[in-house]
Amino acid sequence: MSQAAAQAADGRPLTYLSNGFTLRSWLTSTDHKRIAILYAVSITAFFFLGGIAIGIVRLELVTPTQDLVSADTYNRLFTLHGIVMVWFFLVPSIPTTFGNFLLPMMIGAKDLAMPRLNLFSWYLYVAGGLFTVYALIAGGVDTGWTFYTPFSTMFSNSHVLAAAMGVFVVGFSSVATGINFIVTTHMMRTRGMTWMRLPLFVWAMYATSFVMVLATPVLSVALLLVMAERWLGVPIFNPTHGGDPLLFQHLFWFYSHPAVYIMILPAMGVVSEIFPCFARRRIFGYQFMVYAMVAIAVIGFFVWGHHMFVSGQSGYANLVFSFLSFVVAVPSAIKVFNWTATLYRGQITFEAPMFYAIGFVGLFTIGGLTGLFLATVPIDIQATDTYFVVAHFHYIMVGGSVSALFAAIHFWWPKMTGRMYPEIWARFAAILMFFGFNFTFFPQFIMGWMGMPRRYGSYPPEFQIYHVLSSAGALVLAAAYLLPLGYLTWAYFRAPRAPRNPWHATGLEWTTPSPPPPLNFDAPPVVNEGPYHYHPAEVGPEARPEGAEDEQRASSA
Amino acid sequence: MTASTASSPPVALHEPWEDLSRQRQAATMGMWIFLLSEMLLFGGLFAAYTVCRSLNPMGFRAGSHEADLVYGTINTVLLITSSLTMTLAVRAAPARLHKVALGFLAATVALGLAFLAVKGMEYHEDLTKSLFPGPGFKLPQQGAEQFFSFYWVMTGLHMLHMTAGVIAVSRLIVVGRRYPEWLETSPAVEATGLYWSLVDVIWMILYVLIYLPGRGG
Amino acid sequence: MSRKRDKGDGHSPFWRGPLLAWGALLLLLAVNVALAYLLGGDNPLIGVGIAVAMVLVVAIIFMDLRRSGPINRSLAGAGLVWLGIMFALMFADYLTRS
Amino acid sequence: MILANILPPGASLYAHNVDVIYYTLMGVSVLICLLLLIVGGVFIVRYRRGSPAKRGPMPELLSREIEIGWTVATFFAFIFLFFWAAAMLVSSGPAQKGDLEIHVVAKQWMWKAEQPNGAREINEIHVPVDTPVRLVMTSQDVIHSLFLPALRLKQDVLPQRYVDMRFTADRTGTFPLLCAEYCGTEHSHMTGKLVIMTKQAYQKWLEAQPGSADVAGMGRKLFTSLGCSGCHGRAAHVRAPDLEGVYGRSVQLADGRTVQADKDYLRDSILEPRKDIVAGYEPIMPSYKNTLSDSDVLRLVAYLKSLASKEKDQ
Repeated sequence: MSQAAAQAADGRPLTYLSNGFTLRSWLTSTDHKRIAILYAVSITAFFFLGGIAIGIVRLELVTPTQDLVSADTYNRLFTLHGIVMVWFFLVPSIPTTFGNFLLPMMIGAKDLAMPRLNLFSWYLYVAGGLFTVYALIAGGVDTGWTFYTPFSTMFSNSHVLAAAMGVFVVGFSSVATGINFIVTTHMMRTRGMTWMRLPLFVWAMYATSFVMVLATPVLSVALLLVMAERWLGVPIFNPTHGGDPLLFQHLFWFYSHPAVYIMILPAMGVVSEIFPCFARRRIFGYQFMVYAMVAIAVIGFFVWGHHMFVSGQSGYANLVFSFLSFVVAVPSAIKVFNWTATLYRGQITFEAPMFYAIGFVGLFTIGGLTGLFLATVPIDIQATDTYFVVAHFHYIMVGGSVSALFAAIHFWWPKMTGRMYPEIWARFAAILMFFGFNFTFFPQFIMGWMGMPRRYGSYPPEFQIYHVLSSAGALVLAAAYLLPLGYLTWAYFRAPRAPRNPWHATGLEWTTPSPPPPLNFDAPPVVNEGPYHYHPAEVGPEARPEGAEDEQRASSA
Repeated sequence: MTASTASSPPVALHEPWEDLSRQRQAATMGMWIFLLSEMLLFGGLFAAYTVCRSLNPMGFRAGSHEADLVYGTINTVLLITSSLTMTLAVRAAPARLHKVALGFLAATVALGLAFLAVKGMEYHEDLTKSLFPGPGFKLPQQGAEQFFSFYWVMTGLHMLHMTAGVIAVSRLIVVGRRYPEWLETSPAVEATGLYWSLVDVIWMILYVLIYLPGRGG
Repeated sequence: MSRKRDKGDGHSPFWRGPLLAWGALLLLLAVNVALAYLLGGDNPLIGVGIAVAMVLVVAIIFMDLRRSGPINRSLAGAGLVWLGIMFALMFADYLTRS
Repeated sequence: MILANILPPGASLYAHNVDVIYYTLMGVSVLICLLLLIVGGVFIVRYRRGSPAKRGPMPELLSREIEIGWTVATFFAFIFLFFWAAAMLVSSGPAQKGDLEIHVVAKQWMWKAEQPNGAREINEIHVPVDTPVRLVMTSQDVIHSLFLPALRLKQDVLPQRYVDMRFTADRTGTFPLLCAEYCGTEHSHMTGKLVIMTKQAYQKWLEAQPGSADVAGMGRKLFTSLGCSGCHGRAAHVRAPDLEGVYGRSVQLADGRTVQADKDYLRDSILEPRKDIVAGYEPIMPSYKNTLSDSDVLRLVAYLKSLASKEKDQ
């Protein structure tokens, strides 16, 4: 029976949300939209767990001496923050929530190619999470999220095994997601959806999936060797038995640099969807944006050595990795130019998603440029392992990836929940987040270059002013993160119902009712033109068709 | 492809797909992408092995000299033959040769179990020759203990993959014997075949890295 | 070897290709062991070179890369290319340490 | 000026050069940010919905040229920055023989430095101004990292391996010395002072240090007390490689490889004699792995190096 006729209990058309309310219906559902919601809930939980850990750290750092928590607890807190934020929040954040939810809909498919593998990948994520939570409860791990040997294998007496096993398992969850997205993008595009008509978000998911599939196994090997050495006592990285501690760093960073591209590419995909919609213009240089994303995903594998400039790597390798790191910065620069150029001759409106997207472009530019500093060997020698590098990667990951995540949340919230959200609150939260973020991390650039090392519980007193500023900023940022939790929960139950296409965006996901029915489309859609056909040639100032105004404001049933 | 309840036969075609050949093409591509990640998994291990061998060449040669070439070669022959029988099973299944396919699958499982048995005997012998890294390790050279660390980790990980392969093929036999029609259409057969051949490929490289360096010359 | 049964339909029976490949693999294995004894096992060029040849035989015939689409072939190729990247850049460090 | 106290003091010519690159990169970045801010800002204001600005389609020709233009421009700008910074690195040149060599041993949560004349100090390093100094560093346990912000230098210190850090200070003063690689509980307490003194003050300070026999001298005492001279001395009847002037020479090994007898080779031969056996000799040398501390090994290596220079003087 076609779902259009299917009625949910209260007579409204059946949607994926009203398609079963028991816990079992959620935990065993292979509907890509439900799995996206499962991921969203678990990722938000881990985001706040990591946030609490760093909240305590920032409070401790207000004073130069170690007086809030002991040195050991301090080390376990920042390690927990690192592990949880990287592997349990940032890597899965956009691909597993918005990628899962939107990829099939954007290419006109009913579901991902392998629905059961998709559910299995969530269970792998939960299993990895349980290992990490066990490691936390049992006493925490104090090796830093980088697990450097020989400290992690021989000198740490914390729960390295449990934490490493947690990351090992969650790695396979992202490999499974990667396999699913690649096969879906290849095999399940609807009629007319050629490769060059794919929305850039789909291209971002496709490029990210290859990075996930190719990079994650090497991390699994590195952690497997650490676990083997710690548990079985087999001397692989043990320096006295001929092992080389740098070998672990090579294997670890072979994954961890592509991992930062796993974190930023989806964010680029989201912003590439939002800018055209709110500027009412076709994206500028669609082909260049696609080639740039693929180039970032490929060259991302050549540059890991810039994390090891001071680690005892040979001078020749330093130069090679420095050169390749400059090359990989070029595609990112191109994308920033293209986003800015998309605004030219547009009809720009400033709803909350656009606020976050503009914030993304600004902060990602600063993050990218400081990346150039760190690609230069002499500058990196002074700046690595200091707060300069901490500020750099937070500008990219928090300023970039998390801003884009909130942009995506607000942009697709009507489609996912069938409700609007309070616009004024959302814009206020966006502005608060932008200032809270800069307030927190800009002082870290300054004290980093002055020589404030990272992972210090107590520090030379001359840096206190910057730490106090940074901690104050962290409070503002924490408030800015709690706001959306508040008003979005309120909006889910009280906000007016969302129409089919509140932003008048192009893209197949906006042709379905909000929230969409279990199998997305009644009949498989046919596509006959490129993704962002926003800008009719000669339209004057009022770009939107007449009837659009009232329909969006009115809370149509 | 979990088998459905005992009464109704498992259907090969699954929810989002309408056309079985497209689904089989997707399953094969999905398995190839998984094999890509397996290549990187074992590739990372081989890279670590090669780096350590370049740092301690004498120790690795001494360690490899201790590894039992006879067991290694037998296992390699067993695995190559099992890869043959698996390929013949995969080719026979869609050609409606359901009996032949089941026979080859059984041969594959038998050869796989033989491999595990030989590997078990080799491990037992290694333990008696105190070749497990630790205080009582037999060889004095620097790097020999590291060689055997790689030996145990790499062959152990390979054995896990081999065990998973034997389970997967056994499942094909169990379901295939009851529902011949499923065996001839299900994409699981070709996917398992690809997985099995990759486990064979990984062993071939392992064989060269572990058993050959210590010989002759 | 009773396992071989001629059920071919029209063009060469389905077992001919794999059986030839099987023979080739055993031959290559024997050559590899012999060379290891003759020229010394730790010379990587011979050992790994023959191993790569065996891998190609398995990939092309047993894993049927020949007939499966260009996507699967490029996936197999991508695996080798990425391994090449890892080996090349790691050894760019190890080989040039003073 | 506000800028002065948010920039670390520079105490060497190298530090000054790094600062020049830093300011240039900062300038380029600020320029790019301003460019984007202005262009973006103008677009946002001019093309907000309902504004009277002219719309219509983007001139197709324009978009392709701009795209290729800024791709190539960015690429060449970055490549120029790379070569400029790389040139500075390559020009720093190899270690001269005359450097003042200070041995630094990092252990969990302190720095132990030893001057050439044997003066030892914890968490402090005294160096004379305007003389090339070479820190030969190793770690006793995990990876540490000696960070001298005033000299813009940082170098990870690895266990079982010697790493060098070379600098020539050009300003006296006391500057912070920190550990930059996470190394455990007291990582944040593993800090100290780098004291750069005038040459005279440095000499006066050296003499004042207790027990300051020079490192090579202590190495010679160890060489005899441990029985090395029993096999390697001139009067020895046991066949063992002659160590006169071995430092720096290339050595033919039993397995056909030839290695350069640098500090690492000497240390390996003392701790792992069977790792690289010299061609034509039996592997009979006992291993000193558990009897010798890292500082002792450093002294023996310094003594063997002094043999090399002495042999050249005769």
